[in-house]
Amino acid sequence: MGSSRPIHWAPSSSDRDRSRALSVMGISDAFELYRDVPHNLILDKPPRAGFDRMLSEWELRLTVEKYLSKNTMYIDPPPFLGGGWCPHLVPALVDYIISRPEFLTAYTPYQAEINQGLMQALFEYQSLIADLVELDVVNASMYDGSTAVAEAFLMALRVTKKRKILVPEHMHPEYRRVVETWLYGKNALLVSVRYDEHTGRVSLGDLESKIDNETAAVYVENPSFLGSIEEDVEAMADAAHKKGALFIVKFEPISLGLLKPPGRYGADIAVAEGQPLGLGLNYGGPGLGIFAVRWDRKLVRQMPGRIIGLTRDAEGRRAFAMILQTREQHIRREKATSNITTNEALMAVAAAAYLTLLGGRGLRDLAQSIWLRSHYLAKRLSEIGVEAPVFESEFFKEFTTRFPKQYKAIHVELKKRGILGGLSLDRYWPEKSNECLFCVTELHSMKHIDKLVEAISEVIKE
Amino acid sequence: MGSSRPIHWAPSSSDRDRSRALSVMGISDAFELYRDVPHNLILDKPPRAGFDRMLSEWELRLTVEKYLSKNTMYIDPPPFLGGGWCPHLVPALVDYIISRPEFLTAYTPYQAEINQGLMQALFEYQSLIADLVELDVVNASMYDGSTAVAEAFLMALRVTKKRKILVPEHMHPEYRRVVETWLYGKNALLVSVRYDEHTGRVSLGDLESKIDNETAAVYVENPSFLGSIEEDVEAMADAAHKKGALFIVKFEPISLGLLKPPGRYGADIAVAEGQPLGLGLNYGGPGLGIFAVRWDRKLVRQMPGRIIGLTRDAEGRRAFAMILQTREQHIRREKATSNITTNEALMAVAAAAYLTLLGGRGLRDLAQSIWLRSHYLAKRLSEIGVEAPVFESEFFKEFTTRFPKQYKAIHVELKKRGILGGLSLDRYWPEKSNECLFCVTELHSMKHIDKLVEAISEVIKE
Amino acid sequence: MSTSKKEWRQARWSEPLVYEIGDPQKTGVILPYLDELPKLAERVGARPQGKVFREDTPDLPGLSEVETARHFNRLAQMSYGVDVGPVPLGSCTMKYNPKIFEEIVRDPRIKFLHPLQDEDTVQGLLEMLYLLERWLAELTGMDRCSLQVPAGAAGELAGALMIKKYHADRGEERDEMLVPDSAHGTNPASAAMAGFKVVRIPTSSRGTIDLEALRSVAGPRTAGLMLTNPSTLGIFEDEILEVAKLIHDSGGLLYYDGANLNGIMGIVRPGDMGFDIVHLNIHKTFAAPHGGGGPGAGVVCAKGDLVDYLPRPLIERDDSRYFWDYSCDKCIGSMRIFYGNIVPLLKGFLYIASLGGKGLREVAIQSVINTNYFITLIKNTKGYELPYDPSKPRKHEVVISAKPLLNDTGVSAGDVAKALLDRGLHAPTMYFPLIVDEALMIEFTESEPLETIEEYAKTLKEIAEQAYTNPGKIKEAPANTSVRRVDDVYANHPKTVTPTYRVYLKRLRGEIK
Amino acid sequence: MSTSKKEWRQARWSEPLVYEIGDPQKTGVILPYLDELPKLAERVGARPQGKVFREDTPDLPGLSEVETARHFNRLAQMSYGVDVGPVPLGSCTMKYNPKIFEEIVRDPRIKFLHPLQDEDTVQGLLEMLYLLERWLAELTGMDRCSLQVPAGAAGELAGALMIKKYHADRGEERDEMLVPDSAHGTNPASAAMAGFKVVRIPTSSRGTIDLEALRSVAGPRTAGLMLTNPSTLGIFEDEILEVAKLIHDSGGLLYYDGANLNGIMGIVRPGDMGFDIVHLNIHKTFAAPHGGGGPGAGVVCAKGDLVDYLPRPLIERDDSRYFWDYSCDKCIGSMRIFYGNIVPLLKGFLYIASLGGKGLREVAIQSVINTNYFITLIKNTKGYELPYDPSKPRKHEVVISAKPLLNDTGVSAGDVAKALLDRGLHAPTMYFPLIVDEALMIEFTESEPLETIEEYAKTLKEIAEQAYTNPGKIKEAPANTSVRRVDDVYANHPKTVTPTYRVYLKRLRGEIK
Ligand SMILES: Cc1ncc(COP(=O)(O)O)c(C=O)c1O
Ligand SMILES: Cc1ncc(COP(=O)(O)O)c(C=O)c1O
Repeated sequence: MGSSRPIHWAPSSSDRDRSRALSVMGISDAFELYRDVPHNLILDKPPRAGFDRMLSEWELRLTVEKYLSKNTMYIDPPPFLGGGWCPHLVPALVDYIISRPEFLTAYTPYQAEINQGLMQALFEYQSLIADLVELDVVNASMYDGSTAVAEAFLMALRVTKKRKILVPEHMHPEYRRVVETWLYGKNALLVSVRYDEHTGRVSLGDLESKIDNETAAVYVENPSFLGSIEEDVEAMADAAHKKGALFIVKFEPISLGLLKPPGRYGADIAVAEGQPLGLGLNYGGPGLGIFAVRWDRKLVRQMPGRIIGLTRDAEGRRAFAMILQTREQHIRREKATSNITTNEALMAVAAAAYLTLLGGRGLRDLAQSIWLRSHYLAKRLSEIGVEAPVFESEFFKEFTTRFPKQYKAIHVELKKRGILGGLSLDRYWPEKSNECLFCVTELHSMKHIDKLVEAISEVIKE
Repeated sequence: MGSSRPIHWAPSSSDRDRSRALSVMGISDAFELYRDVPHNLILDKPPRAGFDRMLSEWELRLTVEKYLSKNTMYIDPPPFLGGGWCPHLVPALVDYIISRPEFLTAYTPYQAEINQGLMQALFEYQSLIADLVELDVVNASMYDGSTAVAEAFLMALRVTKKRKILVPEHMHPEYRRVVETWLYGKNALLVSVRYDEHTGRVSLGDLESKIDNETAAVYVENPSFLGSIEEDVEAMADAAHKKGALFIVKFEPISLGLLKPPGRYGADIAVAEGQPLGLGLNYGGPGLGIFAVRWDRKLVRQMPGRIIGLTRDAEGRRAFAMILQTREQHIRREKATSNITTNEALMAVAAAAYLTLLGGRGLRDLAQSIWLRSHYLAKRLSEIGVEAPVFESEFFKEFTTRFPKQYKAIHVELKKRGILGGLSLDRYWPEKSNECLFCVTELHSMKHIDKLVEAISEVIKE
Repeated sequence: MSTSKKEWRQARWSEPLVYEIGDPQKTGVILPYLDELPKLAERVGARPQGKVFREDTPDLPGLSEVETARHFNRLAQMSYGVDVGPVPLGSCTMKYNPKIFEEIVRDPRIKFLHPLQDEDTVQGLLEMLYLLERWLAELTGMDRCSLQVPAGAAGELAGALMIKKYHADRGEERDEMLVPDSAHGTNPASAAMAGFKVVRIPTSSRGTIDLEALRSVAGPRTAGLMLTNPSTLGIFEDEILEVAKLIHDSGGLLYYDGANLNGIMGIVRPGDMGFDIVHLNIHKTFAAPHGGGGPGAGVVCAKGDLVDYLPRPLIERDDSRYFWDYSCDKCIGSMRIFYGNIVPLLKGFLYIASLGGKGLREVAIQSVINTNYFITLIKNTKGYELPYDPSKPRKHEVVISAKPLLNDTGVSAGDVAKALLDRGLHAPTMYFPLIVDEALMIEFTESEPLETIEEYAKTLKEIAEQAYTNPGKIKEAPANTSVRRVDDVYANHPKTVTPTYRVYLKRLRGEIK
Repeated sequence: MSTSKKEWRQARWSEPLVYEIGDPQKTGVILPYLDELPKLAERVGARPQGKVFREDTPDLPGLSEVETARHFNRLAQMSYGVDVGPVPLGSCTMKYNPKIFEEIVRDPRIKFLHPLQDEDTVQGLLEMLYLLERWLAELTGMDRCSLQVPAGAAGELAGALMIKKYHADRGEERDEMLVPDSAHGTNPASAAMAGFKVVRIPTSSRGTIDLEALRSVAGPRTAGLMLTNPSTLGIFEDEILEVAKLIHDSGGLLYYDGANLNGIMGIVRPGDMGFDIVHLNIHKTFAAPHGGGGPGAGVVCAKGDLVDYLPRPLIERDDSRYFWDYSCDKCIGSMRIFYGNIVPLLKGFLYIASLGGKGLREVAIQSVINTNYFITLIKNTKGYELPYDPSKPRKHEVVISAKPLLNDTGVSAGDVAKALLDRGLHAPTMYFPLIVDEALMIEFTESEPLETIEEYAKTLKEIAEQAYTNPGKIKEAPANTSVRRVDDVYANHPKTVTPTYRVYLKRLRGEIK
């Protein structure tokens, strides 16, 4: 045991330091510190993990290079893949800010006085999101959009003490799966509300027919998974509130540059995936679960997650503190509003930096740019005879497209041309095998879009 | 002029801010601020620079990607190219440290009180180098190894008020060219000293025969450009000192893990290229000119460059300050010891961090690893019948190899096999077209070396 | 000239909120391809319309790039992480985060991969994840792992749901989850979220789970036991095999909270102890940084029949390729979208790749040496005591009590924490586990050098000494941090609680009372 | 609850020197392929031998990775750059350094290129350098540029040598270099290094070069004139065409110190003004960061016959490829090895690529607006005055004088500087140019927002007010920086001057007096 030089990142593991420490402790072998561990449990040799030896930085770099070279990165053009996770701008400054060692290597700021900067950044995140959605209370993050929805549902069950939740039948299928998982332990009931085949919007009639006094919440995605922007949101909110149910809206953060914020049309809880706010793709993680709630004691007391608040120090200076901790697991244990502790704080800082860089007008410009580009693609596709969008309704960055033949085959052809096309909808609905979901963002130039359209027009002619 | 949104990194160039500023100034057009510029000098349109439009971050990234994809990077195996600039380990921590914004975006610390951290880092650099070379005074950096040599020569001329400098005939050819350029304005004379054809070492006899009372300095490279480690350095120092000349040694910093430091064998000035100390390749720049001098009033007063010293603040705390500034151009103008101001401070910080990470024993281990690997390559080459090394003398990481045929043709074949071979010596000496300089470092594994040797043995058989 | 006493003070910037310096018309980013907009507008023809579109611009303050950089840099200087000094928060495993990992995961061939892109285009990434999964299974003694869970608590929830579904599938009604009183708060919270009744198990005077008490509650309603070993006291459960047998015999399952693996990693495996399900925290044991609270990454692993219940997808390979296996016969579903927190997961991959099995074992040993070295230095210090059998070696961490100090001087564990901050050292975890009065829970991990541990012990000693001579001074700490002691009452009082700037303004305007 | 007066104090760590915490046996890096060493030793057989090999280990303190990270992070917190606040050092052009550039130049396809690798393997890099050279030639109105010079001063030396060789090649003996008294110290220093006698030209009361004085010295010994336009006073030399004619008529050449280009870039070109040789500072005008003193990057450009004299190699292209042209018929040689400081040069490339010609022009205009906006705010502030024709607009920078303040209150420009530090703002350049008493030379560049300029002007005003009421307080500044006023006398006194720790120890041991 031990070696003449210390191992990586364990500075006192050298022979010299080890024996110094052991002699101070008055023992001769570090294994004496395991004397209380049943002998038969101790492995007789180290586990088979890693590459059977230690790798230096350089060796690690070369090793990883071998794996990375097997990945194909699409940047020019960027992927047209939708599914609630699209390529977006990550300003270099955002990465720079979240690389600051004082943020990156900090723990949850349990010691307020020494972590005021981090706390101010998180307070600013909460504040910016609050103004974005126009709801007063925001927590310091959930894991991602899907768990934010699950937590919102759990919260609705707690607040209303009812068990039924209405969800769109075309709810994001991966979100639905997550929500079902999280609700498994609770005796909850998810009821699907139909969508209008023409508009792709939630059918208000069906919703009203299904809502009842057992309903804890009405949940809507705006835009929907298939791309449609909902119109009757106020009516839905009314319908929910009339029955004592909460109205939960999942939004797309950048879209609020153009769309009314959920707080304006009656949302009690608004949730979102924060990935578009400067987080990057990263093969799907980390994300950022945005979670905002109306200012209402009853609601706030049932919120999950950490919240940073404004306060003062002993000399009257402005200061920040973790607030309402009596909701949390480390105090309330089995009665906590959630089990979450490690969250996505650094991603919240990234989102705060991103929103600060954009400003309100920048966000509006960005939303407009995305709206125009996605509509440009739809228009060009319909010009070559492809059904795009499938639904007669407004859309923002993602939209459903229907082809004369199986989309998967088209996708393969596009890939041969260096293009990562849309998301084949048969991933979730086998009957939708001719359809895909495209996502177009500010990163797609007209040339990129033209290139996609030309490739498609070639491929469908074949 | 102006635009509704600000341009990149000029936050107040938006229409709104511009007109606010102009109205405070009481003018209506920013061009009034150029009213004193002769009209006929003002360009009627913007110059043709860049890509005729502004590029966003994303567009810049895609643009650069096109250029970068045309470069071939050799990492596995790394280049075997010598020439005084070899691939070496750049610990990630070193890059991280010099990315700290407080260091990266600081100016020369003219305001000591607000830049103590930067100054301490530079003081530590000076101190570490001083202990490495065993000379007492080190400046905060020269541009690179070659200009450090040039400045050393200029300093020798000032100190001795003589004009002749002895240099090895096989002095690094690029260094020689630089030195000749810098000395052009001074009436100096470079005299070449022959090297022994067997050992590749400077001929002590020839040196002694050429040194005279007009000699300002004797300069030696250890190891030499062709790889030989000098043995008779003490004798050279004596010879120089006897004639009142300075003894100037160019060393390789990592080699001092194994070799005696220049301060121990009589060097008055020791210079080096600091690139091996964690700076990376970067296609040749930035480098780090290391410059160390013996503790001698007369010498120190003639030193070029910035020096940070230890002092105290008004309350007696330890503090750092720029010292001996009366040598420098901003005070002494045409009587300054050098014109240098912007130097390579951040690279000095990198070198300090690198040396701190290694420690004395780490440096010795590193030097040993390099010594073994370069000797392994030489041995394997001689096993396949290649003359390696050409000289009968000790070498460290670079050594000269002679092939039975033109090296250039071999090089091309190696490149086809994904190997960047040695430096063809006909770049500098047409008659040495069968020879090349290999460099082997800690980054070359036995497998890398074996791969090179196998490729060479294939190629020379062809 | 250059001797000076050790002084510390944190930067203080009284940095305004972005609201106080920003402006919705300001922006720090140039959007891509803005010059195309007029042409696009022309080609598209239409404009956004409908009643859900807004006319106004969002009221969000913007700043230029330079102002944004400065704002956050100044905030950073008022923060503190492992890269600034030791953060020996017990239970949190605040290791040093190697810089090489940060550099590698910034590669665009990771950053720019879409989660839904075709598997044949991400084989390299999948291979790394596959290896990671294999290694973690080996380290825990489990058969398979799911990389999905974004943190430890989510792993616990997954585990609790797996236990629930396992029993349900077998038609058994088991609604009680046993949780020791020393457990981390996430354990009971997770069990409750999964719909279990939480049954609290006391800790024996030996600092281990009370086997008798356990025996008295284990039975037909027992769904399982959630346990961490070593416990949050840093004490190894030496009767773990008996515990496992007892629970299994009663028909329950064993869940392992892996947050405390660091001291035994590569030496003892939860699987060998009898655990059926395990979660690990990549951001603790495997050196991914905490990021001021997250993102972390978890994994949840299972053995035998329980593998079927793991959240999907699992990483798989066949002869020619790596792929995500979504097949789910009995599985609980998915804990989040996609596959997991890839970036921290990859840091875990890099950590294990760097160290190998042997290195990981050395890490464990060193972390235990560090804990016990500290105990040796601090023990017999007036004011502190080591509750529960002091003769037992601790593992990854140790919990000391400042109860004597409180009794003697009125200085509490919380005050000691603030006094540490005042000396440039981060405080330990306070008041946890709940079974120790005035608890200070200290975990150095293997990454603190002996010198830091010595300094920390010395400082704790000095603080205790000061408490005996001048307790008032400590009650006033901290003075050297960017603000002085923060007012928690004001922060939480219904009349003043202010979670966002929006609420702050409403309060100013009298719209909220 | 949340109003608080603006407070600032810098972090203070009293961080030990690495010597006081390190140890030669400690190390923070694992060397590559260490496990091969025994095998290598066996295969090689021999050991290093000879009298120049040492037996001992270098006496250099080592630290672990975590300790090294903390050490430098703490030092960083005690430093100050543009990313922390404004650094309006006149003549230094301290712009914001865009983060995207830093990210891009870290690409391994730049970092890992060897300077001597075959040109066909670096065509992409060469293409970028080629474009950069073309753009800079266009911006300066020159024909060709050499990217070789590592900084501005090296560009000046190159220029001076070119002038020297040019005259020598024509058999002319011209040994006088004319340099205005307002010039940067590097100008006369460079001229002297090239072997010239420096002839000082006074500044007229208009703040421009004294044409009469110039006329009186220009003649057959005149090798050239080194000039920056706008001058270091920020004033445009409006008689530049007359100046150029005068020098050219006398047979001399004109050298342009490009450090002050920022305010006229894209609007007026040195080439059109009559300059023959120009240097530019990529780290000033083109936004490469200063790095605490360097590395910077320079270029030196020339027109007409002078192109032949530029240091080699030059970047060239033919039909199929880019390459380095070493051909040197009359050239002065090389200013350094290889091709230049590639990393900062590429940042210059990225800067120009981002902005384009139109954007660069806007940068210039904005920098001039910022200067004159500041002048408007500060003028009529008691204590300061604007020397030389106040009616003239300044360009990239302005020099004000604190002479009235000194006379009235005893508070000097240097004291004002320290008082600025005390308020969290970096001081301007002090006591330069030498022709202005109590000079404060202020350059905001285009990257400071109006708000920062307003704060700066307001703070200068407050300092002046305090000087009139309580000058002693200002003489004591700074108190809020990590140390108080630094003792320069002690630092430089022969009995105490200490350039390295080695000397410090020798002093302690009495080996040096
Ligand atoms: C013992 C223990 N269990 C569980 C957790 C929860 O893990 P996470 O924070 O990753 O959700 C933690 C840490 O917070 C812990 O210390
Ligand atoms: C006017 C002027 N000329 C020349 C220089 C020298 O440039 P560098 O510092 O790049 O050597 C500077 C800056 O220091 C300067 O301000």
